[in-house]
Amino acid sequence: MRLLEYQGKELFAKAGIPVPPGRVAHSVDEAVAIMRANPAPSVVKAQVLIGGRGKAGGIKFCSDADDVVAPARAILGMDIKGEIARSVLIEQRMDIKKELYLSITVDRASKKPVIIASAMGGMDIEEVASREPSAIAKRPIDTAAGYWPFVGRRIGREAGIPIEALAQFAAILGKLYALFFEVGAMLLEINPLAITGDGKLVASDAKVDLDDNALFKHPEFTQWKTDAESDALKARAIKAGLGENNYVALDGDVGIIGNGAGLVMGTLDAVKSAGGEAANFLDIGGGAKAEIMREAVNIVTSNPNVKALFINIFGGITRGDEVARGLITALDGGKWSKDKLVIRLTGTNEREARDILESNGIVAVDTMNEGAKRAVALAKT
Amino acid sequence: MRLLEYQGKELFAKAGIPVPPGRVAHSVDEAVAIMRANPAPSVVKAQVLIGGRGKAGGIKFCSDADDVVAPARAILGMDIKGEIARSVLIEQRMDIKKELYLSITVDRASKKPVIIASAMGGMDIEEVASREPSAIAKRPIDTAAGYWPFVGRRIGREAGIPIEALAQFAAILGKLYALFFEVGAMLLEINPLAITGDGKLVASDAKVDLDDNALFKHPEFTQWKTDAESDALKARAIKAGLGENNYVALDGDVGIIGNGAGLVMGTLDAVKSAGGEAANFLDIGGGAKAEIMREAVNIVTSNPNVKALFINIFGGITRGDEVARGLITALDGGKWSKDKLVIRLTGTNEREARDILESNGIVAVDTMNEGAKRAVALAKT
Amino acid sequence: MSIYLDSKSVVIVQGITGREGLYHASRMREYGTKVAGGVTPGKGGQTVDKFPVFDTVSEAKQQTGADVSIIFVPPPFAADAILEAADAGIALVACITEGIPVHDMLKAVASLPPGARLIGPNCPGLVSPGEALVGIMPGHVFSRGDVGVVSRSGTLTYEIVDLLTRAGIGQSTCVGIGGDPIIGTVFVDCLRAFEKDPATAAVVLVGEIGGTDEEDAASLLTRGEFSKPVVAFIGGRSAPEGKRMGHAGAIVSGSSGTAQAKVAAFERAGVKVADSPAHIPDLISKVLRPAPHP
Amino acid sequence: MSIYLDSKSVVIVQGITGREGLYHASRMREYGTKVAGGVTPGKGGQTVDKFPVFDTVSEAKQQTGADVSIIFVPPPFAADAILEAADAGIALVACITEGIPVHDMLKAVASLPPGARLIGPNCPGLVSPGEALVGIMPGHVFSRGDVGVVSRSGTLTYEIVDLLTRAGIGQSTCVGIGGDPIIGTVFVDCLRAFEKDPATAAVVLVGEIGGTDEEDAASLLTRGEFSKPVVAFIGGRSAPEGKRMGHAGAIVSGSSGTAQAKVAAFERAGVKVADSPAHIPDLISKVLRPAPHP
Repeated sequence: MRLLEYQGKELFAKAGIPVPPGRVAHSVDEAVAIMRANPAPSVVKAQVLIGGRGKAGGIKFCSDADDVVAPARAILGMDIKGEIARSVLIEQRMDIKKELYLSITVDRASKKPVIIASAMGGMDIEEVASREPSAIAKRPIDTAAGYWPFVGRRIGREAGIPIEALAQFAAILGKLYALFFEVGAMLLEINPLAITGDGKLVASDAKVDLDDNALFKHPEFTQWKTDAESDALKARAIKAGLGENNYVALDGDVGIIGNGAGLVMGTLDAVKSAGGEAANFLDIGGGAKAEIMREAVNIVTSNPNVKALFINIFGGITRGDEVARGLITALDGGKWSKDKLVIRLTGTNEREARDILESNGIVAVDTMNEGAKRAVALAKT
Repeated sequence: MRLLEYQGKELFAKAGIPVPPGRVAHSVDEAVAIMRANPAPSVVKAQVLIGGRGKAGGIKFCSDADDVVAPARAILGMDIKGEIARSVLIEQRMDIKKELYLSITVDRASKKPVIIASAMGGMDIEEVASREPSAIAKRPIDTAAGYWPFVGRRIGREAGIPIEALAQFAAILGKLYALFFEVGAMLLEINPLAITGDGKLVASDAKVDLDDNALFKHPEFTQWKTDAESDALKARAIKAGLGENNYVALDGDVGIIGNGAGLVMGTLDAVKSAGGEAANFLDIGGGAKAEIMREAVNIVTSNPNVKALFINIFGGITRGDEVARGLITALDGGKWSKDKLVIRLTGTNEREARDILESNGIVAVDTMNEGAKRAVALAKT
Repeated sequence: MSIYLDSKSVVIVQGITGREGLYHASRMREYGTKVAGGVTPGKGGQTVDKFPVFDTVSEAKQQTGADVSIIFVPPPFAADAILEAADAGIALVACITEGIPVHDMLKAVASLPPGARLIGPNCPGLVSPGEALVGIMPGHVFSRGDVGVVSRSGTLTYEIVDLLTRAGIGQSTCVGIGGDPIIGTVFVDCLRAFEKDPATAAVVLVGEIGGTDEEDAASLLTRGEFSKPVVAFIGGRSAPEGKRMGHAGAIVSGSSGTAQAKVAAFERAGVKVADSPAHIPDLISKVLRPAPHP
Repeated sequence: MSIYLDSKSVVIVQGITGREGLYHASRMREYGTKVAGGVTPGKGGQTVDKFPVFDTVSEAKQQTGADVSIIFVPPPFAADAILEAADAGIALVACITEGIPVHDMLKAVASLPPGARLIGPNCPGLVSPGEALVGIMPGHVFSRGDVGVVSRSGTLTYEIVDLLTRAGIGQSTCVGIGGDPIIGTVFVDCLRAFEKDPATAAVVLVGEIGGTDEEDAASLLTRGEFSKPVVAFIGGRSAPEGKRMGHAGAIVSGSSGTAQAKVAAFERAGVKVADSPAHIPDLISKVLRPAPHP
């Protein structure tokens, strides 16, 4: 679960990491009230999860309550690369002398948290990494030893952080480290970590990615769930008993249902190879019953972009007859027609499944690639 | 810093460890109010740090507000092995079916925290250890790995904790472990950890020893300092810039001042060998100035039990002339007479020191053993 | 022959009194695996479907001589179960559970004793066809042979194995290493084991987007530390940036973890990369029985 | 010869810009110790009393070749300073600071890399007379010779060393291991080092109440792992239960840590235990130059 900037900054502030004074507004009226209460030169920032909001016009400036109306009106509701800005963060402008970079992330290769720091902040860290790799300090953390300030000072020195900012840098890193473990984060990133005119370090932005699997330990974050995650179909899949990652929304017009993430990914690739694009996908998991299959069809086809539905099942633990029965029930009661459907189904109880399908006028295709081609053709008609 | 039972239980409760419902009273009126608010069969327990309060009459029972007057009056102000009970904990009586033992302590030999558990609770664990060592499970904790419930289940099995209580036991141990690190404890002990009639585990007593050196991380505990620690002279030593352990009150009649803990301990032993007992001691530390020495004399002699003062200084970094000057200032302005004083002083600037002392009519003795003998004789006159 | 698991392996099931645990315990026994019993704290002494139940792994190990454990306990308790097994001296631990917090796994992996091998979590387990199956894989698709299979996926692996079996290509051992970001055994570990296994002649490697596990495997090959032919398939070539594609670990972050980078790394290492699972049997036949030079 | 420290040791002072740090840096240099400079984060580039100051230990080590560090930083930062030194590859770290939280030391000791030796904390340091002094000990009381001294105390040690020196008995190395509950180097470590040191003929061990460090040393002797004569003194025989006698670690808890138990353990191991520091020179003379059999 990714957090919006203002949510991440709220976490930072609680953890003792300095952030600029600011408040979130969901409407122009709220924005005006905020500026009236605190009329100071401010920045109005679109709260979206996608990067590049600045270039898209999602960051504007204002100095008083009258002045905030136009930027707030322009940004609220703005579509930034497909994501709607539902709120703006109104923050006091800071006098920034230098921009640093600091993050902690889960490093899969070393199986450890890794700290990344650079004195070249404010731009994409991957860009810095490719342009000037020596400007980046990277150090995996031995979770057994935990964080010690000397580690922060050493990383800071390696990253070229100015000496006079080193103690503050090490202290902020210590707090970021504690927060990382406290919330079970996948990523905590401060970019830029600003050095202000009076030599203070302040988190000018906040990027927080939490582990969905750990949210049960943090019921306090569920309040942010709706704000950060507005996909009703995903919520429905979770309600049906499926996992956080089982339903994924995409941009094309072919709906996909499969069993197992790897198989579904392979199916997506096959659709792409056949010249199509998936609209979404749903992994029904292992050993799914007819009821789950019925709901899966309803969820995937609720996406108005879906023009064709491709079901690809390899029956291991999952029984083909259960899948077939669930599909028929969904077609019977629902709005989806078998004419906009391609199914490929093999493995356990394939014979019984084919019988059920054929008695309902559906003929399954034999291979994944064949199914993908037909589904793409169907979506184009 | 040792906590009183009610303070320890307050920590336990905050950490999620079950404790019986109870409240502390500092007067009979408070005790009556507590019982009036909650008239139930209760136990009235003297809040002292010393063990063996039960045998000393410090634990009594009552069932309502009238009934609490006599026990509260009897216990409040009671002298239990030299410690005055200034408060009582009034707790609901529990239906106890079985008593377990559980503790976490800093193990010096392994340099790790160690968990000790036993199904034979309610008695002194050292007694269990000598009578039935197999009834005790002891396991050092790898701080790197941290606590995992399986460790608790395994220790519980080894200690003979009943199977049906094992999950609760492992959960309580997990909370105790977290608390241990959170507060920087030297010892957390639950003895007994009671199994009630309805199968619940409850901490029936609480023994908490916090690390004095870590109290700066926990300003919240200073509120308890006065209650648990009522030694004004120790407070004065700390105010003079000395450490937590520099002043120690004892039971005899010879006051001792020295430089360095080991030398002071050796001096105490020499006094004991000479047939005397120390009243208290104060370690002035390394490199003390005249001002500290002056205050040291005033602190040690403020104890009314002190009949003779023995000062034993080995001048390494500490300069003998500073010590002599401080002593003379203290004698000049204060109430202590040079006739009740023995000083042995050797090492750095010994010559200058002896000159200062002799010009004030004081002759230093040559060895520690000789000084100890004289001081003991002086105390007996 | 095989890696990690063979016909002598004795297996216990952690979480055997749960629905999933008991179902798969029975299926593994049907396959021929020596399933000696299971563990559920507080239920020691019971018997479920003729499997004895123990309170702790250490008791189960003592009484059954088990050297392998498979874990079906719910996510909040799974990391604890992994470490309990390792601490008790179990040499091979396969964790099926999906949805374990990543930080639980960071701690568990850091605390694993040197002698313990963890497969997974969020994995289908492993099978040495004809010898033993430890996992949730459908036993009937496997056949004995000399191709090792290692995969981050479940059903896609069954599909590929099914294609191999139908093409008459049997398997030595198939390992599903799991789809989570932090897993115990990675491609490189399996390749090292396959290198030492005389019964394995070639390997099918099924990767997917996210992380650098495939790139690490490719550099093992580039360094000449793996000498047998490898055929690879990478899932998720059409995945957009920033979306977890079903597996928690299958995510492209910025420009890292892309299928393109993985395919390129393998191709540089001389590995044939299949465009579609359907092409794998053909590619593996070619590397196993290369066409004679004309 | 000596243990841990000799005339080639190059020393840096962590916390050199503090009052204590600078005072003792100068005293150590006066004694003849090679003090190459010091470390205070944020003050790199300065010079104090001709000592160069560095921002990090790793820079100080690189530029001076130091292999020993002595720590004078305040308690809240001392464990961090210990680990910084060890992490930078310093082989011998003596921590003088008193009052470090015990949990800080639990963590620091658990995180020390294998190659690093920590003396203390809450210790007076160590001295190899005539070669080098790293600590706060008064250099003039020591004299070169063949008796090793290891002690949990500071001033009591100076007193004992002074008595030895006056009796014409010189020392190989004197180590103050410190008075805290959790310390880096214990009696057993020092005995093992003295055993290997050809220049050490006998050892004076100064223990005190609390813990089982003395008992552990006694069992090393009982097991025959230390072959040289030992004379011991135990402070705190008159200490009541439950009071910290000046040192945080000097406490009798229940029936454990008593002086009586320690004296008994040493006597069982054949060690002469002195009743008073004054008797030590006499006892050590006897073990070094035993009276001929009549």
